[in-house]
Amino acid sequence: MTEFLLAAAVFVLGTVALGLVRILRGPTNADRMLAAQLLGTGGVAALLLLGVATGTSALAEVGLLLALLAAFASVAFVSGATSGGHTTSGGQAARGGEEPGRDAG
Amino acid sequence: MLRSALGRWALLFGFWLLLAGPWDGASWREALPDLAVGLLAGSLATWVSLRLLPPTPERIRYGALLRLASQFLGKSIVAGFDIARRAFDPRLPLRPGYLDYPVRIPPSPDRAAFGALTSLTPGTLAVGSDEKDHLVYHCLDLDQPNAASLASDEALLLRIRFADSAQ
Amino acid sequence: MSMAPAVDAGLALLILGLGLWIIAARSNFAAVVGFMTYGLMLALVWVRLTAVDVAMTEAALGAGLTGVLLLGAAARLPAEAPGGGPGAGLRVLVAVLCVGVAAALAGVVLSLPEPAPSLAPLVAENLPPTGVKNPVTGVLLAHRAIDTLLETVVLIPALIGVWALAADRAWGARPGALTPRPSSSSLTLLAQVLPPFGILVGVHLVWAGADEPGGKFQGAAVLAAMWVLVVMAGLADLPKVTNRLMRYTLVLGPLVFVAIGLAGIWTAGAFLALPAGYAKPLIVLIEVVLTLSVALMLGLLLAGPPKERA
Amino acid sequence: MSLALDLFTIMSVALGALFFLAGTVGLLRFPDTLTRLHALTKADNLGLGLIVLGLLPQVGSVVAGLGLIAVWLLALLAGATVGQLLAGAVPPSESRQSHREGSRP
Amino acid sequence: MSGTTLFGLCGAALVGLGLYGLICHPGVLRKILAFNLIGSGVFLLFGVIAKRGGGALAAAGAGVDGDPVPQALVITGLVVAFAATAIAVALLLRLVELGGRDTLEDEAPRRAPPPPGRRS
Amino acid sequence: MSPAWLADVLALGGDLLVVPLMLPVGGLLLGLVLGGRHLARVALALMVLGLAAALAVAAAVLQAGAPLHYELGGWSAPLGVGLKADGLSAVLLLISALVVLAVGIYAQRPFGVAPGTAETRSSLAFWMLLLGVWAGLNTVALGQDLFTLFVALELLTFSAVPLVALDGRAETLTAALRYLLFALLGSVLYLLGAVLFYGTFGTLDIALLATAIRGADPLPPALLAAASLMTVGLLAKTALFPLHLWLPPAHAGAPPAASAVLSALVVKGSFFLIVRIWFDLMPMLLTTTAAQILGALGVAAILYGGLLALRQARLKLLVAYSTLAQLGYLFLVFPLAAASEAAGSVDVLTGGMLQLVSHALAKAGMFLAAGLIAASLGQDQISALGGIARAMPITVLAFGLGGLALVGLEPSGAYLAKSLLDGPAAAGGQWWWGLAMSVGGLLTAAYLIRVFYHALAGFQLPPSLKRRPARYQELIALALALGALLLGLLPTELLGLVEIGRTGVELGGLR
Repeated sequence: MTEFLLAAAVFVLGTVALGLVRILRGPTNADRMLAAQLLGTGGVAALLLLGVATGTSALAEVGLLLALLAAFASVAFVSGATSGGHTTSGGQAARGGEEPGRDAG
Repeated sequence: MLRSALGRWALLFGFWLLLAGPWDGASWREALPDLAVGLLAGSLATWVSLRLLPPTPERIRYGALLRLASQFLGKSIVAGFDIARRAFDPRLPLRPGYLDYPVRIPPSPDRAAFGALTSLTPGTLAVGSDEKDHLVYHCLDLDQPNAASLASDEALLLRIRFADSAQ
Repeated sequence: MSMAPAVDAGLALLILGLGLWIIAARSNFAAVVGFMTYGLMLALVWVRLTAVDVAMTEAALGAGLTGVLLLGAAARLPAEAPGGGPGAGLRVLVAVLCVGVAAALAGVVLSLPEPAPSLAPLVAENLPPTGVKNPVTGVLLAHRAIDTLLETVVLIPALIGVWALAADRAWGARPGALTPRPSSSSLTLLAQVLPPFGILVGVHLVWAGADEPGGKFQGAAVLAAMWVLVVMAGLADLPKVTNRLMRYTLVLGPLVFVAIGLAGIWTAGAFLALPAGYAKPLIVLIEVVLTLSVALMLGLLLAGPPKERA
Repeated sequence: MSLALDLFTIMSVALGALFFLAGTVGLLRFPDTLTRLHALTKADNLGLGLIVLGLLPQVGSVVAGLGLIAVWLLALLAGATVGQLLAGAVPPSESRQSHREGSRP
Repeated sequence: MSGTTLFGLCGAALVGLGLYGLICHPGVLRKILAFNLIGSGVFLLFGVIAKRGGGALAAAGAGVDGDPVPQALVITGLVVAFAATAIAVALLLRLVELGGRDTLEDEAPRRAPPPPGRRS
Repeated sequence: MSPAWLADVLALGGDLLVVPLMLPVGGLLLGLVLGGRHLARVALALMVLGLAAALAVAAAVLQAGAPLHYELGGWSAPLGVGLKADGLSAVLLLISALVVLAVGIYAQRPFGVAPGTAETRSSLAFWMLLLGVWAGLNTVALGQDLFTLFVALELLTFSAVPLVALDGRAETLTAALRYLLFALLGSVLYLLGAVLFYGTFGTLDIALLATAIRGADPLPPALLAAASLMTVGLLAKTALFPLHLWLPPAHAGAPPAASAVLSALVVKGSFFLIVRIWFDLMPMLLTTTAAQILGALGVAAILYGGLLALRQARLKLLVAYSTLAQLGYLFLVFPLAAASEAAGSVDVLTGGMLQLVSHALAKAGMFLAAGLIAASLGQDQISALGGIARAMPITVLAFGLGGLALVGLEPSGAYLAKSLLDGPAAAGGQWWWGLAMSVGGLLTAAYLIRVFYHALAGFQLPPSLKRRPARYQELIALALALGALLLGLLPTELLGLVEIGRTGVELGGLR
């Protein structure tokens, strides 16, 4: 069973790695942030799998911490994006403009 | 006021018990300090909760709440499958667009909760509120009966608190 | 075939890839988001290294609070990193140097003595007198108490340094880096619902930290995050920098620590020594008061220098 | 009994991992920020839920299991609100316009 | 090679990587990030040393398998690194607010800045 | 001879070391709560107490003739953290207390809070940060554990960097930011070295590590890596020649009281640790080329700093570049100690510490004087100093005496230091180090003469002063400079303080 759980953790980590492409490519900062959020959930899942597989104590606490702080980080992003950064929002609008061309039909 | 304070305290204390797990300990005496700290921490958390989110005078119908919870659990599972289906489909069947939903819940934490919950249901994502009485939704597939689904969810939510306005 | 090496290899690859991205990314923001993810993955590595206490600290401080701090900075700076820097030739030279350093370190890692020298047996032997069961807490608050004390003291000049960046006339105003976002109902909801649970998690980490993984720094980081969340949602104001109560709270923890330490000269024969039999309650007391002070300091460090509101 | 539980774990965890893959694929394939946000709020939370469900029989005590569920609930709460928050941070004018164009049949 | 050694090598590589970024990156924010990268590489090395030195406590039933001294020091180090980052970020933001640039290059750039368009 | 209470104090032994460690820390904690008008007074009172404590520690060390040891928390070394006060520590404690007290008196005016006003930004920040610097220095002086010393270094950095940026102009912010990045790189490299030491020997205690290193055969490769990483890191913090870029703008841009502390003390903190590492931790490595490299860098710093000081148009920048050059002298200690026999190596170290003290006093005085001149004139262009010697004779005298002490004229500490260093240089056949010192002295004289040429010119026509400096401020600067100039008159028994706790025999034995 341990091996299976570890394999599942590897698999989830693999999807996380795949998701990194979205952080690399953007194109908008919101995309990057949501990718990070997604990876956060994946990280929590991998953590729980690893923890149960190796019998680590207090893994739920670490998971709780990660979940709490991932939410907190997104809030910080939204606050920063809408209040402080004149340059950021401008950049976003300009770069987001690349998107419609690839829209689905 | 007192009722909802007690309710929250019970909920938060329950969460503490989850975290601390005092009944895992060897003996009753060892668990005692844990419980005492839990009572204190729970009270502190309740106080903060009451400060941040003052309770409203209406009473909560727990039956409706339970039904709502179970329904959203089911819907969020369906939502997951829905995403998976669309993501794996080579044709990428999406018809995204916006939906202005005339919301009946007055602006309040309840409405925010409605937005959050409906973001977990298949195909809809609350984006913001355009005017006073509209919530803007982003939909994955405009061909789905999104508005109807939202309306039924809303009715369910309204029943928790406003018994009269439910159909 | 065992899966454990695959997990380690995957994590190592992820970490290295993210590190590369943090250095190579063009936009500041992309680098910062990469850093937050990197912190998350590091927390997993710490779990693999069976250092759960560190994993918690990394998740809370390394990824969480540091990430938020940098995110705020990235939002206020031009999106693209400025051009320039050393010329190509110099870059190659630096790269060679850095590869050399890394290679030398790698060589050192491979040549570390076997069996590894360790203080673990000594800690195990000397843990009972402290009364705590978590050896990391024992080391932090008994065996190496001076480091912990100095390190909370270090936060005070750091905070003063941040405050000192205010304009002269803004002195006495509230910290200004966390501007509340106007009227977002979902943010408000999150800031109304999450903090009570966060408080319980924080208190639990501190309380359980004596015997299980956890402790004041982790707990304080969670409490600070919840406080800042409430502030960002506009549900509470930060205290003014001249606020008395805040200042008392800031120094309460270290002051109690120093007082107990000094009392130790008479009661237990040395500065920072804990009298036999009272060690555990004193450690818990120190942890609790330090948590308050450290949480406040971490939150204020995030909140930046005081600023006049328009 | 133990075999059945193990089987349950394997099924549930595997399914959960699959949802993580779905979320990542959605993150990469979906055409714009808002549709990707759907993937964030829905697929990964289900994946985490299933993995938690699958791990329940493997942890020693009831409390540890309840702790895992708490992690999931917290992630669910965070996911729901953060999805909305990030959606609010996407510049409305530009993205909405792109959609109106994009959603023309 | 054991996973622990692997993480040790990883830490060494991170130090090198961060060092390069700290020296070569013109942007201050990126220098701060690079500093954090070096820091985490150092902590990782310390963690590897802690893991190698473990074992005795696990036998004693303390539930932690590793040398707790480096672990405690890493926790201390993480807090100090956070404080350092906070000071650096505050300085940088104040500098930009006062009209300075987000780089420490001398005012006359040695090379012409790259054109604002794309360079991929 | 000594009164009973003094005997009592000395009998405290190791407990005595807690006082200098906790006095500034207590100041930091109380100061934040007090704030406002009281802070300046309370800080000053603490500084007086701190000087007394430093004197007591020095007296105790002298009386015992051996280092004082202390085990914090009652835990002994590999697990716990120890304190030690040997001669070197006592000297650093004393000079820190002295300069901090002088600066504390001087700063009562610029950083006091007028009656009736609430707390101001700069006053709170200045006093707190000054206390922070002092706390860091005292910990550096007493710490015996590599990680505790790391925290002390960070305490020093976090306090010193904001001091640079205290006046809040974009220019000084840039200087502070550059300083911070150098300092952080330095700390993290130092920490990396400490980590490698722990991984190899399983302890962070300096004495235990020294024993382990002495017993190691062959030397493990990690040792070399750790030593070089730590040294490079500390060099970046000390601003030795190729890593000096941050220093001149930072020291010149800070308020005078802050510059004085930065130049006189803060850079010495990291130098002190280099000495600790090389002389206490691994003296056998001193005989390698590493010591020669350090010396060569020192010579480069002497020449480079001196030449750039000559070219500066602003007085404070000139003083800052002069610091660069003077730091170079300190590093000659390493090759000279390596070249000399056991007894000579102790002489060399005494010379080095004397140079450290002399420079600290002289440079603090000069920065304070330069600050008074700049404040009075509204600017500090050297070419516009005409007649200043007539308008502010005491200040210019202080600057001049400080300069003479730097050049190394007869009774000065620098003179004595150079004569202590010259002997081993000649004896070891390494005359070039002595030559470098002489050239450095000439350069120092040259840039000082340039200042005096302008300051004494236009004697008939005193410039209009924007504001007069307070007399006591001028006297403080003068006292510091005089101290540096008369340091050479110290009785030899006091010079012997540095030797306490030295084990010169080992060095010789390993050669």
